This record gives sequence, structure tokens and C-alpha cells, in this order.
Amino acid sequence: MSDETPTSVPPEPLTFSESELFIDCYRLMKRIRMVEERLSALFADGAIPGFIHLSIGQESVPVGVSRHLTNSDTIAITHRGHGQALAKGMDLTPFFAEMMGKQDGICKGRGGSMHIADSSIGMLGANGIVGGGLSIATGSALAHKLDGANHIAVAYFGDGALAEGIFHECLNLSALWSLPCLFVCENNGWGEFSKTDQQFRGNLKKLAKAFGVSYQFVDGIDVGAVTDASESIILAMRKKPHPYVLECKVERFHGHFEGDPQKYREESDLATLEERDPIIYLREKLIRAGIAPAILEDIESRLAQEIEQAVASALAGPNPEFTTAKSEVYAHE
Amino acid sequence: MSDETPTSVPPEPLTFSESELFIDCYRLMKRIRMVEERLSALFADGAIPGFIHLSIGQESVPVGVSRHLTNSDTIAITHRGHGQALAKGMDLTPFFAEMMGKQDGICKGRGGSMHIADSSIGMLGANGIVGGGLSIATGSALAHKLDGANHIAVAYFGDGALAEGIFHECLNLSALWSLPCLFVCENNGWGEFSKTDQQFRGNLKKLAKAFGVSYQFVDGIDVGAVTDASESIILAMRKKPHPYVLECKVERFHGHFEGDPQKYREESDLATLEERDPIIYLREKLIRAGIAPAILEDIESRLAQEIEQAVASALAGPNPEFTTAKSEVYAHE
Amino acid sequence: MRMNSESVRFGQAIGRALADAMIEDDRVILLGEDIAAAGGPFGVTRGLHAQFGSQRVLDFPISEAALVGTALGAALTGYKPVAEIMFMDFCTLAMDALVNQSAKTHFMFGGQNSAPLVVRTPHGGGLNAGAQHSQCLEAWFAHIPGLIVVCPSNSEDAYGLLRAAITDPNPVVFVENKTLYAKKYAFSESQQPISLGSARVARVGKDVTVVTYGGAIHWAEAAAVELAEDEIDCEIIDLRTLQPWDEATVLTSLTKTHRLVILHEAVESFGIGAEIAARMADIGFDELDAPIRRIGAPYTPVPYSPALESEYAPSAAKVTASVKEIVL
Amino acid sequence: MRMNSESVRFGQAIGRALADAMIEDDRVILLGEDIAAAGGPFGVTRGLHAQFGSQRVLDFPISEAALVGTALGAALTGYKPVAEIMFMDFCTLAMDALVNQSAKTHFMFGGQNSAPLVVRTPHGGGLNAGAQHSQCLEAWFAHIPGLIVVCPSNSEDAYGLLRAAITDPNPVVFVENKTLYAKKYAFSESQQPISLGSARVARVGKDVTVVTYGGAIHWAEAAAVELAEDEIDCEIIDLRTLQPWDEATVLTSLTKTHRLVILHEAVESFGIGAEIAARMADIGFDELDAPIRRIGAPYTPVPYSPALESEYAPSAAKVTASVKEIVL
Ligand SMILES: Cc1ncc(C[n+]2csc(CCOP(=O)(O)OP(=O)(O)O)c2C)c(N)n1
Ligand SMILES: Cc1ncc(C[n+]2csc(CCOP(=O)(O)OP(=O)(O)O)c2C)c(N)n1
Ligand SMILES: [Mg+2]
Ligand SMILES: [Mg+2]
Repeated sequence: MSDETPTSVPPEPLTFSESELFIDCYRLMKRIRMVEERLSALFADGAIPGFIHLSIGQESVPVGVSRHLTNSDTIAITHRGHGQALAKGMDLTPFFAEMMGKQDGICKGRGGSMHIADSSIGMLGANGIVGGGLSIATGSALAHKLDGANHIAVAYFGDGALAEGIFHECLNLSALWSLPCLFVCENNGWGEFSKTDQQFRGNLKKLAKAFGVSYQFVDGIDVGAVTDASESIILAMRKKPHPYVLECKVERFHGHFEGDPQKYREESDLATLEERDPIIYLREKLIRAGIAPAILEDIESRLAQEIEQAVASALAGPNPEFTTAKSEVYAHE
Repeated sequence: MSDETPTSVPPEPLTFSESELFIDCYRLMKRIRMVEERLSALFADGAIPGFIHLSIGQESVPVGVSRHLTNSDTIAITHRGHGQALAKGMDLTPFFAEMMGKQDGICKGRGGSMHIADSSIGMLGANGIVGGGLSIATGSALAHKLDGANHIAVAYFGDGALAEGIFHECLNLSALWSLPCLFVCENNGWGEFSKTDQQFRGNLKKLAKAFGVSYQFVDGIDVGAVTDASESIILAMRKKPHPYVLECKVERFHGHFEGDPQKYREESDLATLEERDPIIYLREKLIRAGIAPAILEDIESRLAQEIEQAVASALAGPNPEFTTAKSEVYAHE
Repeated sequence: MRMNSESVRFGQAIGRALADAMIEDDRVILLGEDIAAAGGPFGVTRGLHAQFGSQRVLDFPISEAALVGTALGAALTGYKPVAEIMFMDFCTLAMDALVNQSAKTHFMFGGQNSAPLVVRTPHGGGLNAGAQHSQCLEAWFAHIPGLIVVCPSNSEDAYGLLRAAITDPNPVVFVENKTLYAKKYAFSESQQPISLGSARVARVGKDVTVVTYGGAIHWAEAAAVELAEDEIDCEIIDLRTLQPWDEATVLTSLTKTHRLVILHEAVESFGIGAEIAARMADIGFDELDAPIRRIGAPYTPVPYSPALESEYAPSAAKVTASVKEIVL
Repeated sequence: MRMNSESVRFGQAIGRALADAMIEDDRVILLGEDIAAAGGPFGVTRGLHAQFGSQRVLDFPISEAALVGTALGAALTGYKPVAEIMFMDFCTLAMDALVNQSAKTHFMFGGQNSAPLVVRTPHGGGLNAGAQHSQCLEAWFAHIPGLIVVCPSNSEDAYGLLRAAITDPNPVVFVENKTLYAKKYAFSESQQPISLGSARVARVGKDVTVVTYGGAIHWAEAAAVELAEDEIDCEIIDLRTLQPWDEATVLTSLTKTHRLVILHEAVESFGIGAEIAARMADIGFDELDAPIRRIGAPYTPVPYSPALESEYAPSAAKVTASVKEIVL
């Protein structure tokens, strides 16, 4: 689908300020990873109902992008959006509580994994409809442009969504009106149980260019590359509103949803996933750069503690009441 | 929207066989023109209800394309589809009767101008939905491919339809499955009352290429160019099924619909339309090539007669009965 | 608010409501195909682009799905968009944004935000525009929790309801019968928003309740005049809002007349009238002295030919006949 | 036709109907997302790709609008496509092809051709899949002249109705309740197509008629068992086809029981039940001894949390309560 093939650059030494940055990234990526691993276990235990789609292996993308966003910037996220939400700043307890369908969930238990939203941080909402967030982000970008306040909107979408006509409509509109919308494609090569190249024959770079929309490819194994690319893209978008397509090559480590045994996937593909793990990649980079493993282990143990607390407090919370929910179908002035 | 700008080549002498071909084209283009001029008058007189959209100025496109189609090839046409239908071979009397909402109309008066169809000649139907025929033609191309019988499907569409997401979906699908679908864009520069460049920022050539779909531009002033281009395109498609985008630059001489005073159009634009008339262009070419004007006038007078007969017999026909119509909502085995 | 007591066309009243809403709140923006300089296919937005400029009246590409999705995104980011879908038939292209996204935003995200957008769209036949430009699809939207559905029948109501719809924090589908656009109605000074969900008793009567909305009210009114000659006194209720609809007003009327006829232009089967009838056959059962009759379009696509469409459409005569069947 | 008298899962019965239809007529092709090697998200098409190959079982890109439009184009060119829309909620993306195109083809083009396609799609909740993966939108389609709407409640009906739907020359929306897929039902030898438009009396009774369809029938049956203990004898009618629905069978039952309850999983307001109730409040008025009660989902989007969804969904208890209100 894209011209470029992902490259696997060996880690290099870091400057001190780089290592600060990368430790931050490490913390956030690891946080997402550990949260999702916890979700996976909770799901297996039956503590989480419905469908959950984990972004394990893809954490570098939202972490790299969100570094450059404020709460006034808006994002629309996907069904595989836990990382996108957490990287934007969603709190853990209401996050876990939502997954569990609890009253203290960020959406009072009415949304679940596919429908998390946090308007306090500009997170417009996850979407159970493939491509469903694209036009919402585009409209949010229109609002930012009309406001004239240099905020931007981000539309996360998967490579599967490329086949939906709405993508075309949104590319056109954002090009036509120079809307500050960053289209971030998390290209994991799969749409459910099918390879995307069996579903989509377009070349994303050429497609963007056909609308005069700038495009950049980054290999998501390297959060540094994502960060750098997003930084310059977003800076330019703030200076002068315009759309941009950022394609990030990543791997989907787990099944399409939890419980999917991935029988359709080659053994060899699954076996080599680790080589494409952005967290292992960054960890090695940090270690080589002289960061003491203990620092990273400390981060991990703090995260573990934070997560356990969040899970415990989410689990302890009450279930929602249907009568309350029913009274909130409509907003009141 | 397209890279190329239309060129206005002066007519050149013709060989004998060329002149045969061009006289044929002239007859068919003129037929469409005269039919539509008659419709315009009938509409002004109140003999035709509803909305009609005339293709005056655009006749070269369907005439050039349809030369290479048989009744087994299928076409889906637009709201501005009279020429597309007539070029494929629709008879005049049921055509006029349909416009008038008569029982003898090709659709028994239930469709009207926006919904003519003639399944006996592979004309799948006109569409009141912009872009509505694209996926129908794509599906018909799928059927042809499964049949393995070298037939093709043609999707006519306007430049306005480029903004609809369904176009993207159909380009992708036909590329992915190598479907013998010819996408013919009648680019008249307008979508209703707005210029298409105010609505669509994509470049059609690049868009097609982004899906690996071949593309060709022709200036519709020259039916010869349309004929030549379609011939080689369609031949190749029959040999080995694949999609193709053919963009034809034409002008819309009348309003969006009959009765539209076109106040939104520059005087100068309207004043120079004649220079872009494919019929005048061809007539001059024929005259210069030594065809006696009397031959053309003879064609015209025969056409006039044919048209008047069709109009008279359509007008004389009965109105449809609602009880009959109501019994045909569902097909019976 | 205006100081007129003139008569104003239905389409113009909508234009005024848009203008006044835009003056009052600069978060109100308009999005639609050919609505700016061209003024919309029915002239409803004529003049607004000149008055408010390209930042507030935006000509949208022919992309209905993105149109409503964009309106929603802007609504979630502080604006109050009013999107126009040129013909209600084209809503088919925008159902995801309306039904899966806008309608569910408030509830599904736990009440964090709301989706204050309006989708205006003309429905109905009478123009021989054929099966893809004449449909009345309001029943679809009334079935979707989270949406509000409005359908006015005259200029004052159009104005007042649209003002209310724009102010409302929820997504509203605002349906305009296209044969009304050019009709003139009294338009009194100092128009106010009309609260959504309240019906209007358009004619007081005692023998039978005729519930209707939108353009169909004229058939009901004509029938009432005819029936009065036979000493049958119709009460006509104009629902105005179809979801939530004013159950109390309908029930009150039924309690007086004990007979119910429901009329709309949409296809009768599975139309708006089905819900009204079903509800009254439950909560109003003891009041009913006769079968509930419905008059709507027959179960066929809208035909093109005038000879067909005139028989297809409901009419005063059909109302008169139905009423007589249950009153006499 | 098969020679089994075993019990067969609902999803499997659908798979068998597809296979048998494909064997019988090689114009039958399947189109859908992940239906080929993957066998569909609920396993319904498992094995068909292996059996019939890539020319007849086609994995479609994630493009629902093109999916149904393509099916229509193929139908108009000699095939009998069966398209799968993965969740009924995604029909929102394909409404133009279904409603403006497929439904109108036969009528609008004067009966020249027909559109023999089937759109299979699962509806309903119970999986805590949330507001965008649980909707029951069949009432939309029942409102559209030209479409046929089917919703089976057990394996034999699923088989027989799907066979009929594929043979039928008209576009059929074939709705499958997703909680049924894994359920086993008796499946007798020599299954035949079941003619569309005929309801099934699922339980004979004399005190009250319960009209229902699809997955909801199990709530009706459980309620009937409970009510029998109170000496209330329910007649249960399984509609099977929602458009055209079997008015005669419902009326016959009402003429016996004089009491009517309608049950479905879809939102009650403006749902399928509204039309049944409205119709019976007209043609069955004189037979009615009590208000018509409906049981459907309340007017909210489908909530995610099990704590909420379990209260949201209709239930046997709600049926029992409703029946008692009008029988006692
Ligand atoms: C409109 C729509 N069609 C189909 C689906 C079912 N579905 C859910 S996720 C998915 C694959 C999406 O692939 P991609 O966009 O690449 O996201 P990924 O799951 O790979 O992150 C599909 C087909 C859906 N949710 N919405
Ligand atoms: C889905 C849809 N949106 C809007 C319209 C209204 N409409 C009819 S024709 C038209 C312009 C189409 O432009 P183009 O495709 O270039 O065709 P042209 O009229 O120029 O031949 C529009 C917007 C429609 N019929 N269908
Ligand atoms: Mg993917
Ligand atoms: Mg055009």
C-alpha cells in the first residue's frame, strides 16, 4: 500500500536531552502496553465484556503524535484506540472502569472499549465504525480553522479504513478548505482476518498527492521517528492550516479482537513479531545509550502499581443504573 | 481537476472511410442534439413534467464511446443521460413517451428523465443520485468478468460525482479485482450551480494512478478523439479485463436543469460556448473534407421527421394507470 | 425577532430563522451543497452568504456522508452547524453520521458532550421528481433514540421550530415539505422559538381527531371544510415534532372525539402514523369508539408520471372518505 | 435438500442454505467482508470458500456502500448475489444502494428487470457490543416499497426462508439475530424453501396472541410457559417475514383470543410492532377486548455495560407482565 518498506535501523547512542525524551516515551509506551496486557488478562478472566481490540505493538504511533498535542487539539480514535486515548492523557481509573462497564467509567459504562471518549482532553471519541472518526476529525479541524486559534485535529485510522469512501471525501474536503487535520494511518497490514493488500489496491502516498495533501511515511518501530515527523508536521499545520497524511507501519501483535486465535496468520509472521516491537527497540536503544536498566525497571514497577490501583478501584466501583442512563439519551440545555 | 487543458485543433481533411465514420457520428450526435432541443421546447410548453437535465454540448462522449459497445455490454448512466441512452441505442418513441410520463414510455411513465433504462440494450438505468451508477456498473463488470465473455461495463459520471466516496470505493474494487469497468467522466466543469474546482481538489489522473488504474484524457470537442481513445481502451479491456478512467472535457450549454437561468455563469463563458460545440466542430471538419452540405442537411431533415413522428406518437399515447403500476412493485417469478 | 405582520413564504421563514439564529449566536454556521452564492436549490438560504460571508455559509462538495460527519465534528468542537441535505432521499448517504454517530454521542459517551447540529432536508412529492427525489423518510429517524425529528406545516412554525432546533443541544432532523416552500402564510410580529415536542391544535372539533404534520395538513384542512358541510366536526392536530411527539395532546383530543384518523404523505406502512395509532390503541384504547384509520402513500415507490403521482399522493378526498367510514 | 433429522445450529443452517442454493444455481455468488477463508465473523460461511472457490465466494474490501451497489449491478447482469453486511449497524453505509437503487429497480424501470439480491445481516444485542454493533433496524427496510424483509427464529426457518429469499426475484434484507447463531434446533430431513410472507403459529393458545419474530421468540415462549402456570394460554405467532407480513394469520389469531401483545428486540417506538398494532387497531378493532401492548427496547441507544444491557433488553418477565395486565 505504501512505497516504502519499513527499515530496521540498529539503535544508536543518545544525547542527554534525547534520553530524557525517550525515557518519557518509554514510560508512556510501556504504560499503554501494560494496561493492555492487563486488559487482556481481565478479558480472559471474564472481567471485561464485549469486544476489545488491543493495540499491542502499535504504541509508538499515538505516543509519538500526542507529544505535540495539547488538550485543545482534538482527536478522533479507532476501535483499536486504547493507546490513542491514553497517550492523549486519559486517566486510568475511569478508563478501566469503562472497560468493565462500571458507573465510574469515563462514559458511565455506556460506551465500553469501542466507545471511550474524554472531552476534557479533546478526545472526541472512539468509533466502532471503521472510518467513522474521519469526518468527525475533519469537522473538528474545520472548527479549529474557523476559530483561528492554531489548534489541530487528528484522525487516527487503520489501513482497513482506506477502502471506505469517507476517507476520499475527507481528504478532498480538508484539501479544498485547507483544514488542519492530521490523518494518522496506523498501518498494521491487517483488516480483521484479511491482509490489507487483499482489500485495498491504492497507494496512500499517491492518493494523498492526488489531492495535493502532503504525506510522510515513518516506521513505527521507532517512536523517535514518529515523534520527529509529527513534530515538524504539526508545527507547520499550526502555522498555516493544512491537512497531512502520516502513515506509520506497525504490527498487530494480538488477534483482531481478544479471543481471536489468529489461525489465518503464518507461524513465521507471528514468530518474528518481537523483532518489530517498538518497546523492545526503544529499550535497547536506551540501554545502549547507557541508561541503567534499573531506571527502566523502576518505571515499570511504578506503572504496575499505578495500574493495579486503577484496576482495583475500577473493580470496586458500582454498576450503572439503567434508569439513570435512560434519562441521558438527550442533553438538556 | 485534470492536468491537461483542452485544445482546439483546426479540422483537417479526411480519408473516405473516416468520412463514413464521421458522418455516422454526426448523425448520432445531431440526433441527440435535436432530441434534446425538442425536449427543451416540450418542457417549456409544459408537455414534460419534473426535472430534465440536457446534455447539449456533451454529445461527443457517449457517441464516441458507444460505437465500440454491443448490447451485451452494460452501461449505467447519469441524471444527464439522454445522450448516453440514445447513443447506446434506445428507441425514440418509448424515450419521448417516458419523458412525458406516458404508459408507452420505456419505463411505463414511472421513471422519467432521471430514470430511463432499457435492459434490452444493456442500459442498466439512469440515476437521480449523483454517483449512484458507479457501483452498479462496477457490479455489472464483476458479472462480465465472472462470465468470462469479454463484455465490459461503462459507468458514466459527471465531474461533480468525483467528490462522492463511492467513486473511491469503486476505483479500488475494480483495480483490486481487475474488473472490466470503464469509468467515463463527462467533465463539464460544473456541479449544478458551482464550478467543480470549488468542490473537488483531487486530480483525476493522479487519483486513478494511485489505484494503478489507467487513465486517459480527451477533449470532447472532437468526437474522433473520443472514438479513437475508446476504441483502443475497450479493445484492451476485452482482451484482458481491467478498469480504465476516461476523462472527457466538455461544456454544458444549457442550465443545470431546464428552467435554470444560469445567472451564476459569466456572460463571456456563455458567449463562447459555440466555439466548444462538438457538432459545429465536426460539421466544419466534414465540410472542409469536401462533404456536401446537402448530405448533412438531408440527415438533419430525416432526423427532424423521425423525431416529430416519435413525439407525435408519444403524445398520442395513453397515460399509465396507477392500479397497474401498484401491482408491479415486486417482480414475480 | 422581527416586527412583521405580513405574510411570508414558508421557505423565506426558514431563511429568516437561519439569519436570526446566526445573528444571535456566531457559533451557528451553515453547510450544504450550493447553499452559498446559489442560495440553495429552493432559494431558502438566498442572501445569507452575502450577509454572513464564506466563514459561516459554506458550500459543501457533493459528499453527503462527510457533510453530516463534518457537521458533527464541528458541533463537538464548539459550533452549532446547520447542514442542508438537498433532498431527503440523499440522507441515505449520510446515515452513519446521523444514526451511529450524532444520535449516540450524548448517551454513549456518558453525557460528556452533546451534538448540537441540525440537518435540514426537504421531503415529499408533488413535483414529479420521481422515486429518488420525493421520499418521506422521517419514520427512520423517529426510530433512532438520540435524534429529534421536526416537521413544520407553516411559516410561523417553521421559524419558531427551527430557532428551537438550532438552540437545542441535540441533533435535530428538520424536515421541510418541498411543496410548502413557495406558499405564503401569516407571519406575526415577534416570533419566538416554539418548544420542541409540542403539537398544535390546528382546528378545534368534536367528532373526530385527525393527527397530521407537514404538508399534509392542507389535505386535512380541506377535508374538514368538506366534512363540516356534512356536520362532521374535525379536530386537527399538527404534530410539528415527530420525535418526541406530543402524546398528551393527541390523547386529550381522542378523549373528546373518540375517533382517530392519522394522515401523512409518507408511505402508510411502517410510517409515523403507525406509532401514533399503536400508542393510542394502547393508552387510548378505552376512549376509542371506532377503528383507527390511517391515510398515507400506498406501498409503492413514488412514480414519476403526473397521472400516477396524483393518484399516489394522499388527498383531501381520501381523508374525507376515511373519516366518514368511522364517523357515520 | 439434506437428509438429516439431527439438530443443527442456526448459523450452520444458514451456511447450508447458502451451499445448497449455490449447488442448485451457479449464478448464486457470495460477497462480504471476511466471508471467504475466514468464514465470516460468526462462522456462517465457513467452508463455502473451500467448496466453491474464489469465483463464487468473494472477500469484499471494507466498503459497504460499494458492496451492495456491486451486488445490485451483478444482479442486473444475471447473477444472484448474496451480500453479507457484517453488523446491521453498518447498513447505514449502504442505504443508497438498498433503498434508492435496489428497492426501486423493478417498479421505477417499468418492470423491465428485477434485482434478485439478498443482503444478509446480523442484528441485535446480548453481546455487550455497544451502541454501534447491536441495533435492530429492520423497521427502516419494512417502510421501503420494493424490499422484502425476513427474520427467522430457528434453524429450519432460517434454511427455508433463505432458500426462498435467494430464489426470489426481489431484493431481500435477511436479518439474523446474532444470539441465535450458536443455538441448536431440530432440523428435519428434506428442508424446503418456505414461502416469504407466511407467518408460523409457534404455539397454539386461546387467551392472548403474542406476535413476535427472530430472537425474541424465546422470550415469548418462556413467558408462555410461565403464564400457563397461571392458566393463561398464549398463542405465539412468529412472523418470519416482516414485509410483506402475514396480516391474515395475525387477524385470525386475534379473532380467537381478542387480545394482542407484540414483542420485538428493536426499539419499541416506530418499530415493527407499531405497524402490526396500527393495522390491528384498524381491521381488527372489533375483535379487540383490551389495549394492544407492545414490548420492545426502550428509547435509548444500546448500552454497553452488562448491568445496563440486561435491563435494556426485553425479557420473558416483561412479556409476562404485559400479558397479565391485559388478560386479568
Ligand atoms: C463500517 C464497518 N465495517 C466493518 C467493520 C468490522 N470491522 C471492525 S475492525 C475491522 C478491520 C479494520 O481494519 P483497520 O482499519 O486496519 O484497523 P485495525 O483493526 O487493523 O486496527 C473491520 C472490518 C466495522 N466495525 N465497521
Ligand atoms: C447524492 C446526490 N447529491 C446531490 C444531488 C443533487 N445534484 C443533482 S446533479 C448535481 C451536480 C452533479 O454534477 P455532475 O456530476 O458534474 O453532473 P452534471 O450535472 O454536471 O452533468 C447535484 C449536486 C443528487 N442528485 N444526488
Ligand atoms: Mg489494520
Ligand atoms: Mg458536471
